[in-house]
Amino acid sequence: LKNITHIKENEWVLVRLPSQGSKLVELKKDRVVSLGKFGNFQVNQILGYKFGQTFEVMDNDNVKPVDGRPVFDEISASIGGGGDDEEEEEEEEEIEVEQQQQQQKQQGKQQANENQEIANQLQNSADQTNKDKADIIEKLMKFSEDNSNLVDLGAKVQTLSTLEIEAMKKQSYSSETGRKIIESIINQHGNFDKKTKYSQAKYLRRKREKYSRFFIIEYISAKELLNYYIDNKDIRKSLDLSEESMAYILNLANVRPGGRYLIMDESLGLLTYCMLERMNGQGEIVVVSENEHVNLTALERYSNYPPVYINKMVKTIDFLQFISPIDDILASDEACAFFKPLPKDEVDKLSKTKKARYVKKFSNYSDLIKILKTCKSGNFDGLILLTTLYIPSVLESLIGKVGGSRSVVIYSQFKELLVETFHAIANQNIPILGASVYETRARSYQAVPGKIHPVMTSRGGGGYVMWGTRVFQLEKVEAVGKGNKKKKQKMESSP
Amino acid sequence: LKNITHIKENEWVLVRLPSQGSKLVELKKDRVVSLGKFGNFQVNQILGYKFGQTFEVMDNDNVKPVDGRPVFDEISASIGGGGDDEEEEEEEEEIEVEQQQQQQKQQGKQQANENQEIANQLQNSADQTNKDKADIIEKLMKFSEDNSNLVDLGAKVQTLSTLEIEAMKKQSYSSETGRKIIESIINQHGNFDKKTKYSQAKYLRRKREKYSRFFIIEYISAKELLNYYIDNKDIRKSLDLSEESMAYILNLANVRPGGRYLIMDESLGLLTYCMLERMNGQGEIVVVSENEHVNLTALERYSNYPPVYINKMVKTIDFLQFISPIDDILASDEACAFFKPLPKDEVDKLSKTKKARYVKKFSNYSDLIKILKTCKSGNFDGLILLTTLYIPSVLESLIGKVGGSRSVVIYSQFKELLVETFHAIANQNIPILGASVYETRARSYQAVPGKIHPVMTSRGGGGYVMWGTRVFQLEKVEAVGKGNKKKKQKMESSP
Amino acid sequence: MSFKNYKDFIEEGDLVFAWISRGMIKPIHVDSTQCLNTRYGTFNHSSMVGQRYGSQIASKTGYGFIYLLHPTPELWTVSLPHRTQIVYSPDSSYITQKLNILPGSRVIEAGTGSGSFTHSLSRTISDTGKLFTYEFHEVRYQKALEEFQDHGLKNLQLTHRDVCKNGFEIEGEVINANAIFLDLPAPWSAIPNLDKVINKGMKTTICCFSPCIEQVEKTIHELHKQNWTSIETVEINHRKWESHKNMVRKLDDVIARLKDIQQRKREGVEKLRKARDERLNKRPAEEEMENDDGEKKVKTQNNYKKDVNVEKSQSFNPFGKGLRIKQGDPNFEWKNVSKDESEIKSHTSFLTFAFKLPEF
Amino acid sequence: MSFKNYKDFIEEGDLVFAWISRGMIKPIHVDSTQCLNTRYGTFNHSSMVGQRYGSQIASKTGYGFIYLLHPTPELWTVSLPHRTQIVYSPDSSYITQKLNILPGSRVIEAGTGSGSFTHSLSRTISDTGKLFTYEFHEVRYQKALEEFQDHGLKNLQLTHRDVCKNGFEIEGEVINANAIFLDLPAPWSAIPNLDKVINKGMKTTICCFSPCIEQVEKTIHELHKQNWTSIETVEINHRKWESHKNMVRKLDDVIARLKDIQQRKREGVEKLRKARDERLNKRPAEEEMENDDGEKKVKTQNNYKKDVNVEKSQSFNPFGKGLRIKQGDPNFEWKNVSKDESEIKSHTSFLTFAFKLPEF
Repeated sequence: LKNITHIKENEWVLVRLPSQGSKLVELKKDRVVSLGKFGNFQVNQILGYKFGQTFEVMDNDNVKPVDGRPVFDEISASIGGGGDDEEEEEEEEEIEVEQQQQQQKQQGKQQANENQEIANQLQNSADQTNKDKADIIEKLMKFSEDNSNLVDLGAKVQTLSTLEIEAMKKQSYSSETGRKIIESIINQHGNFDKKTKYSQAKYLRRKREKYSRFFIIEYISAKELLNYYIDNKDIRKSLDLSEESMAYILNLANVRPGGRYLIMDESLGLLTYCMLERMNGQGEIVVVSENEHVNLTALERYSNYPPVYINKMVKTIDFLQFISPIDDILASDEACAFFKPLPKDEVDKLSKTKKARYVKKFSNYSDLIKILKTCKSGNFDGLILLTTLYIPSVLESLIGKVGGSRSVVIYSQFKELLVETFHAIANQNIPILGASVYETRARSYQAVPGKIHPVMTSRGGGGYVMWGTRVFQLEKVEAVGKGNKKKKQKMESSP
Repeated sequence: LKNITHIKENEWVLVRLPSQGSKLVELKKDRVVSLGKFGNFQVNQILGYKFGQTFEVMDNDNVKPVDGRPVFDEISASIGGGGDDEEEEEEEEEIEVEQQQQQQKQQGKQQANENQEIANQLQNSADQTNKDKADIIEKLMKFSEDNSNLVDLGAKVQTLSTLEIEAMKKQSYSSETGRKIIESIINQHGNFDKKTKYSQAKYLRRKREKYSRFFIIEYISAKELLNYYIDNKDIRKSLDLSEESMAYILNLANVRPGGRYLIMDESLGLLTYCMLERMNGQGEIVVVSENEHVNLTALERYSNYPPVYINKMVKTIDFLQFISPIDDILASDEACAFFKPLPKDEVDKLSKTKKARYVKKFSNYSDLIKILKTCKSGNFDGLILLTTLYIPSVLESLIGKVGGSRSVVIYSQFKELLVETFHAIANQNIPILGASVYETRARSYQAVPGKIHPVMTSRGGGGYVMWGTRVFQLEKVEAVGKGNKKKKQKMESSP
Repeated sequence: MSFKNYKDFIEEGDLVFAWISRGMIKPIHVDSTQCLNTRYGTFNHSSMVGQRYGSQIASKTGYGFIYLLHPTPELWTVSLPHRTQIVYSPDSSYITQKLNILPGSRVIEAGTGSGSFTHSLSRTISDTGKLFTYEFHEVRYQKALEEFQDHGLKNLQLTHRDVCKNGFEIEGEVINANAIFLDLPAPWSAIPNLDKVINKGMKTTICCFSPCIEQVEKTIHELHKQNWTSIETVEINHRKWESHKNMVRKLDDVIARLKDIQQRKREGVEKLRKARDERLNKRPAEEEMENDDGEKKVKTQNNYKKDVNVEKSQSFNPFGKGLRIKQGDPNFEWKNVSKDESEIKSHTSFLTFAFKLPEF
Repeated sequence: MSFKNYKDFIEEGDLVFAWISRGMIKPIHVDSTQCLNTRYGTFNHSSMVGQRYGSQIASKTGYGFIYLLHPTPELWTVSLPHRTQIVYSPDSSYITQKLNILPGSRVIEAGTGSGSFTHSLSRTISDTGKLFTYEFHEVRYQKALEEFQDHGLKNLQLTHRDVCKNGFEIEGEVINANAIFLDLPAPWSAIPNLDKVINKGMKTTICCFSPCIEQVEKTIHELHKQNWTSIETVEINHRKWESHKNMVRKLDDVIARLKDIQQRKREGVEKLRKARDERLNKRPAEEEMENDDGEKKVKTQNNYKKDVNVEKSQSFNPFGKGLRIKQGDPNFEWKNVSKDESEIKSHTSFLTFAFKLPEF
């Protein structure tokens, strides 16, 4: 479809930061992009490189492309490499750090404010003497060789060294700032947890990630955009949909080039974007919605698909249009209510302005008729529901438009609503076969040899998926007599 | 309470078999116990040994105590010991075996019948020649050094060698039978999966477990009995309750010596048995039930607690008795309806038979009164519900009898029913604070160094636990005015 | 062919998935001379021709029913006999997503195994992509070769090869893979062979699929050594839920039932008392005897119980005790509940992902 | 003391758990000179004395409320600040069950850590049992020592010791343990020291608690070497669910709403048309101009939209869009649903169990 190997201007890209966070950025030519504490860069300097390229921020918003694997990763790997010799080391430290982090996370803004206050104090008071520094060092020294004397001071230490780092940042903004800061941390904490090599490395990695001035430019694939939304936006707006649930939906629904899919997408267009990638410009997606206008913000804003492409592949329609006879819609719809197609010779007679107006109206009008005809003829290659509407009522209305033996895939944030749907299918005889509810969750591991374990905390939620097949039930089954009726009931209850 | 270190006559014990199955057996003196294909043993020969002792079945139902760790375990450990050198070996074999097993399990009876047929054929046809054996060996040889030539013949091989083993069993029943069978398997399959050492070991362990004639005698603790029921009985009868859910319930409900607990137990008495162990003869358990007679079969039959002990600790009462005024019950209850306590001098005047009859009736009568008074006075130290009744209606009736700040722990097979209960607590203002629903599941690993992974299949279900605290809500809260009402609503909705 | 695009009507020679019951799907080739035998009856293939895909059809006797489904990679995976090496949909879908496999992708798969993932990959990469799949096990290779031809999977090339020893190169082909899936006992020994066949012009992604944690450890070491980055290990936890209805049994009914039993008992006791009084009036001596005679007493009790049993059928029975109640019977109140499988797949494999950056 | 038996009324000096909100429980010692400050207001300790345990009390201003709870090991675990080494109830309860820890058990725990499991064990073994708990970290040891005294845990002995180096023996004590819990960075180095302190007359059970799989591996090797049998490794997967209500939004209402919007629009368009017609009649030239002028056109549309907005407040609004609806508002239909935590504890540690047989 399009060349996605090189960084191009006027496109949105994902900037991956050393903090493991990321940012969406539009590459307007000649502009400077700010990465906050990681510095700024000039857009022109990154154009033409391949996606996946690592850059280092230098002075004056200049960047330097970096060869080889990303610098953040190198550090994590170096820990991995040393894992084997550390048999005797203490594990406790690690857990302490993780739990402190958790605590900090929970304390959230409160602590952030406190830190800010301390920082302000430090900056404002001009008579800040070296005595304070000595205090800091003394406190750090308490983390001496034997961690059986370790005082639970972790958070305080971090706070204090942050202050120092802020000061250093002020001192110099050379391209080497990040590196210097990290070296300085290493030197200053030389005595800190001598025995807990692993903790030390982990601590340094965090610091390094935080203060190094590297970034990576990635193409915003549907997958990347989904993860960006999960990590950075209010996931309730995308119905709490996890990457693994999305992946499962796409495969179960047999999404592929040339397919025609009927969907509801309340994930801000993330589902539609994922489907478009899998369809590669062939086939069509009809998005039915409870509103006149479907919210596909994520797709429309960040996907780099031009509007004309999206309009070709994605047709939107509201439920009223979907269920009404075509004539009713044409009579009532805003776009067509006052429009009557004219014979060609009459069109030719129109003035230039009037003709342009007519052509536009005609285009809207014929688009709408096309969508309506598509919907009325039905035989879609799959039904995917990602909606907060009451599913049984939606299913009843849409199932008739789905082709035989095609997949019906329904996502919900809540298992209870899918269970309810199952019973509705059985009770209301909705022709869907074998509907079961599935939950699929990816569990991450700390992939450090010698220290492998599932991560201690992870995101909850992620949703549930119901999968069934659209079928045609025999009408005559009902009338085969008592013995058969029993069998028939059995079959009815088995889906 | 009792000496549980040594094997004693007239008690029920758990016999752990090499197949990893187990059996409940009552040790009647002078009897012979049959362990099916693992042989028989004389009860007298195992009495007096310590629980946990391994025995080997010899000729003529004799047993020999075996020193050291159980023989089955030795095998599994030997695999573990060799795990590290097996870097280059193929993993596939293992998965194949596991999947075949699964398949066999699913094919269930069907295959068992087929096997039986083959076995019959083999036994019935007298002209069974050595040609068949040659066939077998040839087929086995296909499992040659390089498993890239491995044909999916696993099941067949197993079938065939089983036949041979049956033949060997017929030949000799010496004490060495098991060992000989296994040696024979090793010899015969010498060429089988040369490269897949691990699979070989695993295969042999299975065979060895199957044909070795060892067993272990274990004390039937509540834990063992629970697991026995889970593995061997219809788990629906104990509401699908897993060991981990049971453990969680016992701790959350703060079960300990001296506590007084109000419970519903529809787990055949498994809950009550677990609680009794934790209470060590102090305190009491009142079991409320929907029926006149509570089914505590598991406890009463296998626990080795004498009835008098159980009767002292466990009081049973039906819901009608529980909710009715004492006088109504005494007037209507079968045990008391026609009973009037007599003054002592009148009792003395009774004939011997009449007096005995009177004493028994009086005892029943005073027992009932005691239970009723216990229930009426309430202030129980915990409420545990393990019931199929509609929980909100039960809660409303029982919560008033629970002491302040005591735990309320409710088990259900279905999360949906606990969610329903949560909403009932909020809507009907049932005084329970902080009720949440928990799911706790133990995930087993194959604990073989070099081959560690979570087991491929495990039991589903296990249930859900709701935990909250009985509180006393302020009555006046309702009347503090508009601003406060809002706050109050917030507090109400927060539990 | 049938796997590639949906068609609406069944024709002679089509591959059809006969849905016999939950968990039992049988792939058949429609051949009008044949019939399908199931526990629900016999179905002539000839009766399938001309039916719409998705149709329910009746057996020859009219008593049993099956559905005729269109092949899809996901149904194929479900229908596979439990052969070796099946990568199930929860894993395969996640791997596809994480490796960013899309139409046009060039993918390496080793080993092919049961071919279940191969079907899924072939669908996703579509005609514009290409899949190179390798199997070193001769029998599995032959089986897969047949199946792929049979199913019309044309965008792939199956090679009989030990990729650990002999690498991935194929004569006359520039593989240029941008996504790699290794389901091998020792993926670390195949990883060094990848550099020759990956597309160096773009980000390349890899997934290694290993059941044991020790394999993961070795894989991570090797990936790092071979300059793969952003190494991540996950496992997919998957559960399947079936929906049920659970009877609502309220306390009011429990109490009403207990009262009913009491009432019946009292009536029974009254009857017994009357009977006793009558007997007492007639034969007081015998009565005394009876009390000392355990066996007779038991007998009396049994008689009494029998009475109760007789009356049970007319007793108040709010929950249909002893009767066969169908889930959802409208005479009772029900709550919707869900239940997972009695045996769950608690582990498949660990998935270790990494990527390799394009050349600078 | 307060942890041991339930009491009903709060007295001066009691340890009380102030339940401030979900997930926020604060242990306090009742001291009538003190008060408790929370985000829900200030509570005088003096107002707590004489209250029943479990009571809800109002703040000084009467606006906020808290509950006064009785200490239990489980609430203590929940109330613990996120210090190091907390063994949470799902793990601790399972370990207790698997190790068959009961009243009278003699138990070894190393290390003590936060003391959360210590409280739970102390409760379960009761007065007839004894717990030997070891902590090598000086600060944690001191903290635990204070806490256990404060909480009246008398059936245990806390020792400041590195059990890996210096073993478990205690002068003047026959430990005779029958259950052992090792929560140490390197349990394998402590295992050989156990033989001297276990009860050889009965089956002894052990649990080693390690976060990393490599620790499990070493532990299994050492357990086997030291003649422990029936080695099993498990992990506890735990999830917590909160209950919610989800609004039922049926299609009928959706369609009614869309019709309503259409109707309003049509009326709006009619108005516009009338206005336009009036304008056309008056100023036809200007109208033409307007069509070429993008900006003016937009303005017209904005005006039109504004009209619609004005009318929105009276429009058909079946789901309370734009309004603040409380979950469960009786004006709407709801379904009961459940939701797990937004952040879950996805791993604590692996638990490796084994037992040692009594001497022959």
